[in-house]
Amino acid sequence: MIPINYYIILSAVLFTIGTLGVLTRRNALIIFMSVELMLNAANLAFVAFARAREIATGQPLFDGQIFVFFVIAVAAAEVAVGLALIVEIFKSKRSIDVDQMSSMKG
Amino acid sequence: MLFSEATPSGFFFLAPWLVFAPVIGLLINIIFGGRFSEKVIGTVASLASGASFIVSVLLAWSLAAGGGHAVSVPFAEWMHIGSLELDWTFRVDSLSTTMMLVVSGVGTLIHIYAIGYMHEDVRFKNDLGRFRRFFVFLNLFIAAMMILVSGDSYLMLFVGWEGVGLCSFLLIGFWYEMDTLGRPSWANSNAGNKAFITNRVGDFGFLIAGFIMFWAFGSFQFDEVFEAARTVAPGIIVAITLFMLIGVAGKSAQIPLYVWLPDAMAGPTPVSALIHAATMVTAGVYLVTRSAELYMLVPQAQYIVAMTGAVTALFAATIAVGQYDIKKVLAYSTISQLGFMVAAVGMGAFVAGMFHLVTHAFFKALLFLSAGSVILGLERGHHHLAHAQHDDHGKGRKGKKDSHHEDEVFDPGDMRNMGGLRKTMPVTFWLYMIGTLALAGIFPFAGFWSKDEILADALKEGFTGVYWLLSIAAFFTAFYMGRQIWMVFFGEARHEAAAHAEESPRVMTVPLMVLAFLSVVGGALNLPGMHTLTLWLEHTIEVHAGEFVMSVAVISTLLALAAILLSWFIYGRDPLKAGQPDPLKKPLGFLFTGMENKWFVDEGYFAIVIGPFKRISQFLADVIDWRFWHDFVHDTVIAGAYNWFSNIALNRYADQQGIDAFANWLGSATKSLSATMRRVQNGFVRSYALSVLLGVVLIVGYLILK
Amino acid sequence: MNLTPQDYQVLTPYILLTVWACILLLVDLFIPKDRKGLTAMLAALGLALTLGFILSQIGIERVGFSGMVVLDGFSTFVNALLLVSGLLGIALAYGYVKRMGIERGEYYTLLLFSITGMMLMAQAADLIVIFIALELLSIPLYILAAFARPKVESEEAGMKYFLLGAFATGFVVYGTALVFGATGSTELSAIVAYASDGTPGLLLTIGAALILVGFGFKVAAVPFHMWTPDVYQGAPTAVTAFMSSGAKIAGFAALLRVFATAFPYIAADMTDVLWALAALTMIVGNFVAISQTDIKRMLAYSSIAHAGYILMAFVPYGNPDVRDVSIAAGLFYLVSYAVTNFGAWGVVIALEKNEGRGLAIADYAGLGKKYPALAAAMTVFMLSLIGLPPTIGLVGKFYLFRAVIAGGFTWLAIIGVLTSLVSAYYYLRVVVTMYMNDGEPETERETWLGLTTGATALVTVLLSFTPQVLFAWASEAVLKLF
Amino acid sequence: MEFLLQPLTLLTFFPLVGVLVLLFIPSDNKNALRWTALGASLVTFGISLWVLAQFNASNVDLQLVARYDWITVAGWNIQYFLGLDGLSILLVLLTAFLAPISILSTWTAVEERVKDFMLFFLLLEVGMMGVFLAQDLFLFYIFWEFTLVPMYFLIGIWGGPRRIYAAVKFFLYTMAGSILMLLAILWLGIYGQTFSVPDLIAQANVPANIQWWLFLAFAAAFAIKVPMWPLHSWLPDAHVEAPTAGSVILAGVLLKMGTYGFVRFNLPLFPEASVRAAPWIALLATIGILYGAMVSYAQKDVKKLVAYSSVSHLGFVMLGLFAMNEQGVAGAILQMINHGLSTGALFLLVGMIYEQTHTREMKVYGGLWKITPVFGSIMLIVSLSSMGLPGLNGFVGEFTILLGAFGSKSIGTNVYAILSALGVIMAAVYILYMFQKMFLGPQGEIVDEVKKHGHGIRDLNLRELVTIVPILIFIFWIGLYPKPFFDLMAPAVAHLVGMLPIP
Repeated sequence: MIPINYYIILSAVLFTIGTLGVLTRRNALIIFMSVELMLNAANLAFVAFARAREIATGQPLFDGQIFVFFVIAVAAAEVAVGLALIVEIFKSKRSIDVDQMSSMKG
Repeated sequence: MLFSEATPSGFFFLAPWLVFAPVIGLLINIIFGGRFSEKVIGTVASLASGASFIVSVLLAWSLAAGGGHAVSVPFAEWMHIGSLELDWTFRVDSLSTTMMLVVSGVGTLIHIYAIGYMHEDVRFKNDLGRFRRFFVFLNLFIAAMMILVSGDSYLMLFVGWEGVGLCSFLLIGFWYEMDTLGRPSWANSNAGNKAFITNRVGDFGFLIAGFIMFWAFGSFQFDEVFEAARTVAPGIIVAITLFMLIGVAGKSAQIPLYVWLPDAMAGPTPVSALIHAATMVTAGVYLVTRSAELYMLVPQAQYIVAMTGAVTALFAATIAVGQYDIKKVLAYSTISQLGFMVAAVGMGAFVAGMFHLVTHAFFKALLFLSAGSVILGLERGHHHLAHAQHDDHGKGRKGKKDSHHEDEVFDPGDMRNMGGLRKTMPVTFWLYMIGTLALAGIFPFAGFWSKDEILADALKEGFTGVYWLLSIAAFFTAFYMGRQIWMVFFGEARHEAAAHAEESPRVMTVPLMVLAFLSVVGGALNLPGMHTLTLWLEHTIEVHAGEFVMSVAVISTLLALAAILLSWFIYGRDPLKAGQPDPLKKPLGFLFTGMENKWFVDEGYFAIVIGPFKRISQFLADVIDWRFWHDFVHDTVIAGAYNWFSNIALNRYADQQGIDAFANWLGSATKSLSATMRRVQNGFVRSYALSVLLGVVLIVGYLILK
Repeated sequence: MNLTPQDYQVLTPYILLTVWACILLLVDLFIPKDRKGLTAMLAALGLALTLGFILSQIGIERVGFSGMVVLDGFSTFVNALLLVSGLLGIALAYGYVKRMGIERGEYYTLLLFSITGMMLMAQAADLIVIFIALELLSIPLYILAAFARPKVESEEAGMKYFLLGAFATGFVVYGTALVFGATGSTELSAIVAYASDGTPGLLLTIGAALILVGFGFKVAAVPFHMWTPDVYQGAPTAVTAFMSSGAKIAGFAALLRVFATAFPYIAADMTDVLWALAALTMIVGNFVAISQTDIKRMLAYSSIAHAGYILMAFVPYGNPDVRDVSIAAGLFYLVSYAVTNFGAWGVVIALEKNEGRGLAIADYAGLGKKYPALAAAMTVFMLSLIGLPPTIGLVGKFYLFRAVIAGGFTWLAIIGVLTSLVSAYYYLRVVVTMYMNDGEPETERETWLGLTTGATALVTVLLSFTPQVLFAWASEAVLKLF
Repeated sequence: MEFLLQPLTLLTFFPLVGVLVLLFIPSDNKNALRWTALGASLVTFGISLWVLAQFNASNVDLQLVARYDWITVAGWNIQYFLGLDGLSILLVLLTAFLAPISILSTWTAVEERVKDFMLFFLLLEVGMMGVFLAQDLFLFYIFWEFTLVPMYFLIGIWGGPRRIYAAVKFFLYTMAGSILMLLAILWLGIYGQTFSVPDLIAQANVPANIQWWLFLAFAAAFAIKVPMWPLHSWLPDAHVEAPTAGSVILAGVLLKMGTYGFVRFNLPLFPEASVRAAPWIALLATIGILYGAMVSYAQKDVKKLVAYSSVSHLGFVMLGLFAMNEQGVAGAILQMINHGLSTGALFLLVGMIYEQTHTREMKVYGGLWKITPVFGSIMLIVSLSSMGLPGLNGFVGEFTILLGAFGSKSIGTNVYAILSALGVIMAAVYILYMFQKMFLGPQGEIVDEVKKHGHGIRDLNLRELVTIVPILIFIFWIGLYPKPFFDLMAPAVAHLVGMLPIP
């Protein structure tokens, strides 16, 4: 049995990687992937927490898993919209470098 | 209450008409004056003033008939707030009626004189609308002066006090667009301002005295104040009387506030006579007399008042010796004579002071008006001359003549332009002569009696220092008057205008004759042994009959005669020639330069008071208030900080140089993080995300560390 | 799990609107390109029907779907406000999209979908529902922000909003996970039950904080605000107008619901955080607005600043004595801000022309002379945003500051009033430009636009004289929340 | 309907009727607009006289009270509460009196956007009336802030070259103070469970240390409005740039709102704090008197000179208020009126000449009295009133103030009164300086300059006389027979002074 803490630490690491990815990458697509990583870190935490509690209390607990499904589904919807936006941007700018999306500032 | 409560029989109810009469006069002239001729305007004004005189006479008569007990005539409430109860109440007692009679009497004569004088003056200065204005101001002056002398409280007195100051300002600057010689200039209006402001300095003292009075005695009403004064610590009364002295010094032109009076000669001559010789300037003397009961309680204050008067008397007399302008000499003479009066009332010789006030009103008015007559005579001569020349030389040389005129402006008041007027203006000469003798204190003219009483009282009361100062001043008085007579009326004309001078019309000379008559017999008011004035004033103030001291009389007469003789020796024996400097200049050297330049007091004031005030004001206004407070603090620091904060610190800085800026700011504590951030180039979306992350880190960090 | 009709009754308005939107999506296919106004009308009709239904629900309180959604006075109040915002948003967009050449039927359906998300947000009683509602309101807005494609600014706005929005959502989800980990439930009532019998624990606190970050992003609180000016500027103005009110209302509603219901026991910690967020938001928003020259950016920063003011109302949420009053004040302020804000954006739309012209503050010069009514309306809005009489903005601020002071946060109130002063500086510049500079502005005259601006101006003024009706409603809405 | 027919409600809101009528008059019919506005303000003045007739001075309580619950939900207790007492009656009358005069002064001076001008002006009148009549702090605050808006437009649209700067500065500066007051109002409202001023005064239970802070917060708003030194920096800008009518109302009424605030709120609501603050306020007031006078003397622009003179004059008012005895307070209230009349008249007169010459530089003037005798004489009277010549209104106020300050127990020293009395001298210095530079001396260059462009400088016409003569009447009336004015306020002042815990 792997202790719950391991899952949580892994999830935290994944989340941090995702966050840093958003901060450091310039490609919109990769930023988007980093965001997905953050979401999946959360998913991992959900499942781990749910399972840990199930073991602790001895009663089935689906809330965590259910949430994960919702997150996955919503993330998919987000992907659809996000990719469409990226395509549009690429069409007009021939680039998906987010650092070039700076026509507005101040 | 020291006076009877019920309004006694007699004409006391008329008291408010002392003020109403001239006010009605001036209102008529303001409203309808536009359609009146000069004569009508003058008549209305003179009648108004005359009505005031008649009221004064009736009041005096009623008072005498009623046994001389003070009567107060309430008219209206003024300010009633809490414990402060001020009313418009007129006070009729022997002191106030004396003043009323002098003011309205001399005032009416001068009104009449002014009809003639202003006609001429206006003709020369070519502004007919001024005629009406002049008489409005004169009536206003009478009204204010009446309030001053008839008020039943210090505050009502103060109303008149400032009111006459206003009239003085208006009339000094009457020809506000020119100087005394008619050239476009700020000089006359400056003189007006100087008078008003200097007087306000005095009024400041008066006000403070009033405040102390109110909080110490709870009233401004004369009787209540005097009653309460007896129970109050002398320190307070000293403070009151000395602050009041500042007021007196301002109004009655004593050291150190006398400087406005010589400049006040910029006003038309009737004004100089009425306001700046006979009436207004004596208000200070009246005030001290009125406050006799306060002054009597504090000998220290009395001594200071007396010394102020005596020193002023001598100081001004020395300056008078060095003046060339006929009116300036008289102005300094007035200051000097006021010094006599102030010294007298300061010593407690109130009757003597009032006596001298009355006689001085007569002969100084006479002198001023005569001087005015002389000046107009010269103006006429000059006018005549200019016309004659113009006709003689015709067009060809006109241009040259005009330029010549501009170079050398004729000053009709300068005694160096006169000489020999005895022949061209005989009436004026004799009138002037009477005035001079009265002023010099020659027996039996009015001045002799009054001045003598002051000197005698000084000895009697133990003010030896004051006595000697005044005696020397008397010597100087006789000397400068002699000098004036010799320079103006004797010898040969030093200017063509003087040679062509013409005598003044009747309307001017007749009032002068009345004044001359009064100057001769005025002494009868309080002849030794009879003490009419003393007995009269006794009803109001505690006085004692002055004794006639033969030795004093002889000494002062001898001094006066010696002075006149000396002046003949210097100025009369060998009359001044045109262009010749004053014969005293050589023997006296720098002393005479000092006298000529009024001991440089004006310059001193400018250097010590006015200049710094102007500079400080300018500094406060330009540097402190505007450049520092308005421009720098408000516009630069406050408004600038807004914009700077907005532009640099947050917006441009954070949004556009995001990562680097934040990384630098984070510093060494998060070095590794910042290194990572620094490595990546700036990207806007990412810097926004960074901001979000920073928020998260800060919040979570706070929650963990808390 | 058995679903009863009562369960559906809780969500009837939501379902109604969703169905309406779906049908509209189909109907729109048959509406010719030049008649898309009809879609707008139909969308508005849907909103109006829903609004009517919601108003009929006043007074009903019910929990549905096993406690995942609730219907109460609070949700009714917020939903009504959201629907009115939707109506105003359509009215503003009606002429605007036509004029800008972006008149497509999806605009209105997306708007409706977004509103359904917002409504769900107000009714959610479970973190799962909140997450779904958050995404449901956000995703249509991402698209709407980029609706003016291929205009680069619009696309960029959509992209930025999307990326950062997703980033923020990550925090919400992770926060939810932590809360779940700490309590074993996502249901708000269960969370509070867990926390009530012991010390809340760090996990719960951090989870709550991460959720706060997500909502803070939606309502544009500093430091999660940076997307706001760019997105507001780039998005079509009609979208901006809707977004700035609607998203803010929904965000605050959820924040309120979650924190007041689930996290009252960590108030001691969160109060400090909220305090700092509110203060920072007011300061940054107002100060940065000063140097703006573009009216849309200026209003964006103004929107940030007002998020700070509303956040103030949340600071005392842990103090039961003032919580009701303070949250009612917050709701009231939301209304006043929404009304004023729509009006102001209406004026902006009236002046906007193709290719982003007419958006500089300098373009407003001479408006007072040429279009006095429009300028007067704008003045009213500016005054209201500053918080000056005779506008509802003053009343709103008055209530708000009173609540904050009553809660004992005097310094926050002082920061609040001082930043209001700062805000006067830039709002007045608009007024100055309109009345005191000379210029030849041109405006579009559109019926619905004019009506909206006029009506909001009127409401802004009139409501300041009789605010008690609205305030009573807001107070009751809150009373039922707890 | 009962609500609308309350005298004070009518008085406050009647100008709105004018506003409504104005809205329906086309903007190019300028004379109709002017007459309408004038008519509305005259009717308001008439109502104020009607109110005066119903006013009973011997009653120290609020009178003609219009009091209705307004916002009473959820622990709020805000009322629509108007009331009048001896402290405010004169200011109300002054406001109603100056409004038609100001409108008359714009007859030819304002030619552009007449409609807007009149609208804003009437709105301003509503605000000012409300400030003086409101007895509920919330209502008061609404009126207080509302006055900012129309005034801001009056300066900003019809002002001089730097009008925008001046308008914004005026707005921000005044608002800076009032938002602090807002906090204090809220605190009081929470603490006392009511916003009604008389109720709060009756409770009189604010702890001393908190009183101090509340006092300061209220004082911040009022001191800026007054303006007390050193918060006066907005005043010269606002005055110089404002159109004549704006300056008249600004000097005449708006500044009084500050001093009125001190009397109405600071003194009775925070008596202990007021007594504690008295020496400091007196110090600032004295500095203001002297500083204002000196700075005013150094001005070259006549409007600026008058503006700074206001700093000096209002210093007197503050000194009197914080003397906290009957003389001081009554004098201060009267001096508010006096300053409104005198300085208002000065701005009117300066405006009349400015209309012809378009310059405010004093150095180009000179000798005008000769050309315009009537104008010069009236200017002289007004100037003298401003410098406190006995027999005119200024003296009565200044004298009673100084008298009060001299014996004040709350200030504790008479040094301030003595120094302030020096201000009386300085007033003469700057006023005479102004009068001399413009009306005396040789003819200034502006005379020929104007002549080049037309008929030359003319004297006052009938309309201008009608504008100025009513003020002159009051200048003399108050100066010679101030009894009716003191009678109106004396019981209220005595009551107020009696409430203060003076050591």
